[in-house]
Amino acid sequence: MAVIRDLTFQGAQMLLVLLLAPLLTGFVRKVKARLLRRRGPPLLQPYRDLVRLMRKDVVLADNASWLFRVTPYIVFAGTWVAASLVPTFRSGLLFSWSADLIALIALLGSARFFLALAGLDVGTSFGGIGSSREVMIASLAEPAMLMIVFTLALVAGSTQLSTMAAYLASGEAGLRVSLGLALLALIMVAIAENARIPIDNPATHLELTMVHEAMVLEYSGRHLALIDLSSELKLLLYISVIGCLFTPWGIAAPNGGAQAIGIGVVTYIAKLAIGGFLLAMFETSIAKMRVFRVPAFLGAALMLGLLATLLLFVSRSL
Amino acid sequence: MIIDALAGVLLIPALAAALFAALPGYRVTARLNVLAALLTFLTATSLFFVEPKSGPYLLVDDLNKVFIVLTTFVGFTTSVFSASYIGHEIEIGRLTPVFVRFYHSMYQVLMLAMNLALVANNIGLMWVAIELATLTTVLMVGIYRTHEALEAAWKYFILGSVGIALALFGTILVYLAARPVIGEGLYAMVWTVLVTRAAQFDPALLNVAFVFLLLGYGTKVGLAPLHAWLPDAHAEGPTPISAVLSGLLLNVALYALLRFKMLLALNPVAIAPGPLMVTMGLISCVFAAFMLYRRRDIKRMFAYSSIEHMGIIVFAFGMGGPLANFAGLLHMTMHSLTKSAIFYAVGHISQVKGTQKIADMGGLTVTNPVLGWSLVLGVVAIAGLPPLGIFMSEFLVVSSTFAREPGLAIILALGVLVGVGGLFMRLNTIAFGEPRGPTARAKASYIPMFAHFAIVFVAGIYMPPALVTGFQNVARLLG
Amino acid sequence: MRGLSFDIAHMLAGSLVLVSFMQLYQDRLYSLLNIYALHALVLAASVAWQAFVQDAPHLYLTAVIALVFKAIVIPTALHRIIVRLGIHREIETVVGVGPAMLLGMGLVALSMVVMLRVTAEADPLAREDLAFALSVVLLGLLMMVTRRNAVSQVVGFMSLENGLVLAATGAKGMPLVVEISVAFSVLIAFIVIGIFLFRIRERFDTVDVQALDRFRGERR
Amino acid sequence: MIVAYALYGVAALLGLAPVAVILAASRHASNVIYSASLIVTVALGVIGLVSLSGPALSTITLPLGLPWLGAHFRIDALAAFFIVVVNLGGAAASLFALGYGRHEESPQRVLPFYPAYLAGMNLVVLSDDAFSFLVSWEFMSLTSWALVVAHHRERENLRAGYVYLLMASFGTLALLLAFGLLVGPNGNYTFDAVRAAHPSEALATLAVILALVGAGSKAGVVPLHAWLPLAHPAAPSHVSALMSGVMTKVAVYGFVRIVFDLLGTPDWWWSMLVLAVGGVTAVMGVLYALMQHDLKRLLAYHTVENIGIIWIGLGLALAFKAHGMAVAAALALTAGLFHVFNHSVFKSLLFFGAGAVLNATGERDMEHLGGLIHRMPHTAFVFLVGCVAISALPPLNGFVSEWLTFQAILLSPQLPSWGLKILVPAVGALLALSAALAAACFVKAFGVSFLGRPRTPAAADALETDSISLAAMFIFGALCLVAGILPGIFIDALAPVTRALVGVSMPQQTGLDWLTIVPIAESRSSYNGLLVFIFVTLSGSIAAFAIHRLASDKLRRGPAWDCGYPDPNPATQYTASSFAQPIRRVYGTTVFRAREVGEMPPPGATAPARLTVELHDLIWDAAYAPIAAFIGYAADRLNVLQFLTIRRYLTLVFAALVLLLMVLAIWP
Repeated sequence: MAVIRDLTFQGAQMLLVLLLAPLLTGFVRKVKARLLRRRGPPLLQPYRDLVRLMRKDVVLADNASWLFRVTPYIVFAGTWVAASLVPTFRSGLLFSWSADLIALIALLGSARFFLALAGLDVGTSFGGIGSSREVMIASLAEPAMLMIVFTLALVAGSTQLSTMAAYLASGEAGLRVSLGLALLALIMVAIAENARIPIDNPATHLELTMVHEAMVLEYSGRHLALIDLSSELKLLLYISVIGCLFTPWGIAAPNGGAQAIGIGVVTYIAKLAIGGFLLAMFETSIAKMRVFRVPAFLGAALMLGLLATLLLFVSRSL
Repeated sequence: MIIDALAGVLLIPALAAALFAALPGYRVTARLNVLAALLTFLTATSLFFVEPKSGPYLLVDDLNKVFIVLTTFVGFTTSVFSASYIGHEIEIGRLTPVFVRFYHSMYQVLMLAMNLALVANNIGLMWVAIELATLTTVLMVGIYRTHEALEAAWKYFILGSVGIALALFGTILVYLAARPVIGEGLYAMVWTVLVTRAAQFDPALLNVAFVFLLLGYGTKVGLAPLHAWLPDAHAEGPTPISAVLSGLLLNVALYALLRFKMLLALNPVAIAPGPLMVTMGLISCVFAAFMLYRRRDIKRMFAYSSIEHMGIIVFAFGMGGPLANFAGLLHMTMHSLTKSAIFYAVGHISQVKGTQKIADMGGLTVTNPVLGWSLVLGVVAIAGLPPLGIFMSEFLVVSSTFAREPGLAIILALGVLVGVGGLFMRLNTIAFGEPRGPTARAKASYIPMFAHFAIVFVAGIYMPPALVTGFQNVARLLG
Repeated sequence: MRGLSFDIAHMLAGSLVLVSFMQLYQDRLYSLLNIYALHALVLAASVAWQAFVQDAPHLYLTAVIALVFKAIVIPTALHRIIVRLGIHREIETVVGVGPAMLLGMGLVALSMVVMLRVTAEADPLAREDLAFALSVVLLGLLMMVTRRNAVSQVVGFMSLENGLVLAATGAKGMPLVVEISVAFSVLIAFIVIGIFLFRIRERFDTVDVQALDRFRGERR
Repeated sequence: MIVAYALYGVAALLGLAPVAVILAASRHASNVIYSASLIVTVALGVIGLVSLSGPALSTITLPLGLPWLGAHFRIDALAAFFIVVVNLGGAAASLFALGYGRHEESPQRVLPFYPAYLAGMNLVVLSDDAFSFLVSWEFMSLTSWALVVAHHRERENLRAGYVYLLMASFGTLALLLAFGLLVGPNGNYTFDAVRAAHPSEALATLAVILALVGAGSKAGVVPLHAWLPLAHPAAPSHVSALMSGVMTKVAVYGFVRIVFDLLGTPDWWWSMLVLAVGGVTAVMGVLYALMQHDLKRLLAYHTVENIGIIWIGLGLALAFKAHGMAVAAALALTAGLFHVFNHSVFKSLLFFGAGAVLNATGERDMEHLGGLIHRMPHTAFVFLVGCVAISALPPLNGFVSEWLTFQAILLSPQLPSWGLKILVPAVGALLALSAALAAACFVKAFGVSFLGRPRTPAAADALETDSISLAAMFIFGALCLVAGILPGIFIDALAPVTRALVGVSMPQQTGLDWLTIVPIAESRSSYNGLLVFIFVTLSGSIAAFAIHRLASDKLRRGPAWDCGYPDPNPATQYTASSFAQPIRRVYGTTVFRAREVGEMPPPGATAPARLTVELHDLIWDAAYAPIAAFIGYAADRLNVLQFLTIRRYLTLVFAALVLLLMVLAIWP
């Protein structure tokens, strides 16, 4: 019985993230437009785009291989699974223990791995630019992310998201310098990973500075839809990770009743909204940076993460 | 009867020498040469079975038994090799039958001299024998009568005679040291007597004597900086002689050195001979290792490697102690076998290629697989890589020294490493790469070479207990 | 008698060292050979005196060998050779005569120091003789080192051998085998050298060792 | 006596060598030899498995080797595990070679040494006294050297062999000195005697350093790695697989044997050394790899990286063991050893793939490849599996062992000593960095050589490799997946080893529900490769099904879009070096002093525009070049002594005499 219940919650979570992701993106776009004094696209525009793309035929480059066609599904599946393992409105999901935070990051890593390969598959110069820059960014972002994980894991004594969230919510952790550093670093990494300004511009084409878009340039139709959907999922994922780790309030306990669940959902959506709003603010208030200043940016994140970990290692011993 | 065996070891070569001087026709002589060497070898092995009894002139004990058997064995295999080698030399007209007659007779004289030096119980007699051996080899080195050969022989002769003189002076000093204790006359020069009374000898005289003996016989051993004759003599003489020089004559001189070392070690007041030998051994090893890098002549290269190994051996004996002495003996045996085998290979190679210049030979494993791979095997063995015999001895030398004198062990080991580098640098050119030079098949008898390699290989994996106990006795004897 | 015999032996040995110095002093091959003859002569005298002192008749034989071979046969033969090779006047030394002399002094001092450490109860006769013999040996070696010319090097070598004979005869009651071997060695040495000189004569126009050294086995 | 059977197997392998020499002429030689060694290695592997599971520790003494000592052999848990690793790799290589070996142009230079090489590696693991250990160790190096110079007509192969042999001898020398220290002058070289010896702290420390140098030089630890990227690619590919996948593991075995087993309780700062070396090795290895465009050399450099990861695991285990934290030590050691196994699997697999490509195209240079996924689909697929595995991405096996290592790192705050407190997080960062860079590197490796458009005719008409080679590759590919989704089995198999070395082992894994692995406690961390795998495949296929059903499944082919600038010339694709350019600019400028010199001719000039990239191998320049220069200098100086005149030689003698006499004169 309990298993059925957990399964339903797990399924609900998966559906929830899937449904919320485009909305979040639409929301961010809308806010950005408003901040620029434009009316901007309607909130539901991303859904429409997805549906439209789904219906279109796929135009495949002549020498695209099977890998090119499989990749969108792999990327989507990886991101989706990752997103559905993050405690959003209710902790202690059925399968949350099957992959801890490190594994989540690694899952996103595999998604990126295949995407980068797909960028090289057709053998165009833009694809090459895209994937080579993508892996360069990732080679800095992933260690930074792992350092952040170390920090949190050392505080919470676990790499399980649920446990971490619970611990941080309990307030035993208290306010720590390293947590602040970790948050900062995490935000920087999130911006980089989601190809937002100032690292990359999601709304651009035909620029030699583009990274993510260049990689997926050859995709069309349903493939493109999946790619877009998974990047939206990724954005959602990062915001909810930040939410559940640094604002761990309102998440329903595993044994919480319907009311707790309701609170959980509401607070979760609120967190997303705030996160999206802040992101939009940030993006509108800053300019895109040159590709080769990105390493400095991410290096800073890595250093912050390492610093946070070191502080913990030292303070733990006192 | 022991006297018979001893006499046989000396008489067979003597008679053979006389006979060969008389006989024309090199083919018969070559066969007889092999026969004589074989007989000598058999006689020598019989020494193991009949309990020896030493007279005032001749002596057989555990120490020189090992040396005699080794000498006669390598002498035998070399005679087999030399038969085919000389045949080729006559075909290409490098040697005339007259010289070959001379050569064979000299070969036996050399055997005689070395055996005599080994069985001599009288330091004077031993000196005479070693000197005889030197003069014979001088003549044989010069036998090709080319400019280089003459120069080598001349160099060898001058340096050798100086060495002889120094050794004689040392011998006289030993006698002078012994005389007050033992009394005038013959017995003041007899080993068996000397060792019993060495403790009372005058230390100062012994010291001076040892210095002269070390330099005198050290010249024959080829220790740096007295080595100068060795590379050229090896390079310019006929290859069988190179094999005998490296495989045997050096050992004989070393044997003399060891005897005197024992003598000095018995005297508490005299300087310890060990440090001197260790120093010269290290110098020779390291120096020769560096010299390997710039060699262009294949025989000269292996001559330098002989210097290196003599350095290691002298080092081991200088360190002393049962383990190091055992290692030294083992190393000496293995080096004799390996190095002579290498020289057999090199002889055939230089005959095939018609040159000794390393630059003019290449890709040997392609053109002459047997010779090429034998050379590779030989170099692997001489470089001290397992599973061949020299690895075991070097292992023992280094590890036993490292426990006592870490610094020295490290220097020695690095020297060996440098030597490995030099050897393989050349081996790459000779054995591998694109073939260069003539690619005729070699008309050669590989048996002696393979026999040596087989022994070295087996010894690296399994040593018969009898041999081990024998070596251990000798090691204990050397103290 | 004892003292006198000692003094005479001492004097002879000392004069041998002196003659070695004279050899070092020579700068002409011809006169060098003469001095070498003198060297051998003195040696013969000292050996004879030793024979008389030790009343060991076999030493007279050695004295005769020294006299005949070293003082007469060899010098004359070498004269012939150098005349035939036409090199009887030139002789190039590496270091000048003066430095050579100084080096010689140092060597003699060294040999004294080394030998006088020998405890005196080994009889003084042998001890003094040894000191002188050692100096003669060293001086002979010095001569071989400081002369470029093959003949003079041979001469140096032979005076070295003379030192050995001096030592051997000084060693009281040393078995005959040694003297014979010494003479024997000199004989062999001379023969072989002769052979070499002839071969060299065939091949080159000079017996200068440097001419031999032109061929290094390995071309640079 | 199970060890006796193992020795029979080794003897059989050794016996194959002369057979190969005899058969050299015949056509069937390679089939005979490789199938025979396949059988024997499989048998040996089974022996290893049996003794790993069953009661281990069986010993035997043969009257060989040092006469008064004899040759001691023994199988314990550690040896058994490594025998499994060695012979698994050996069997796969033999199977692969059954197909691959047909194309060998000079089999008589490979066949005799191949089985001997396998025998040597087995002997190292089996031997139980210092002498047999060193003999087998050097024998292994020697045979592999012969295999490296098998294609001796290319000069660089000879050079590779030369450097390799020297470094190998150097390593053996270091080990010899280490044993000399531990054994002492009495000359009892059995491992039991060494265990009993309990050397003083200073001695033990020196021995550890020597062991680190000796075993490390064979394993390819920076800065002793210089020979590895030269030698491994030079050999025939199945031998490269053995050298990279297996021989480096034998080196790891040597280190573990000496440091964990023979030396007893470690000193805590040994682990500092090991950890630092490991971290540097991991990052440097992958950075070197990123700069390569020779496929096999790139793989060789990745071996260096993975050795670094293994070293980190071992270092952590040492640290925990030194502080008596047995459970954590067990975790770290398991992580390291599990990575040993994993790396041997996927590295062999990748080298097989590289060999197949080399066969099909005759090219090792990635700049001349491309588009092979169309011509060699199976090879491409299984090579991709290897790439994912080595990039430490779930759900394959590479990720599991790195995940375990991370878990071990997360336990390190409990370490009391401060040095480790500072060092371990830094090492963790290096480990993370190397993992990310490895992914980047294999995107490049696979993308440039298998994807895109063929850059040369050779690549354009490559043919799929033979089925036997494919079989070998697919077996290992499957193994990567199994070890990735069911790691519990392998972790439990390692339990006896850790129990033997650090006293305890990780908790039993296979019993847990859903086959999860839980290193310490479920609240702390857990990973379930199986579920993740099922999840991803399910959701992926559901999405595909749904889309194809509900939305369109139509597909049109057309020319590439490429922002409207399609260029038919394959030269406009990204090459390996251009792919690495961003990373080169980020890291290379400091690590390799990388410089890009671009010369652009003025408009109208017919000269082509050039971009030249220059890289410096600083380690080589700093450590190896000076030594070579010194030796050359000394050789030149001393060589003068060959050309002196006789008189000068006499002067030498004279000087020596005078010197010694002076010594006497001043002697007290």
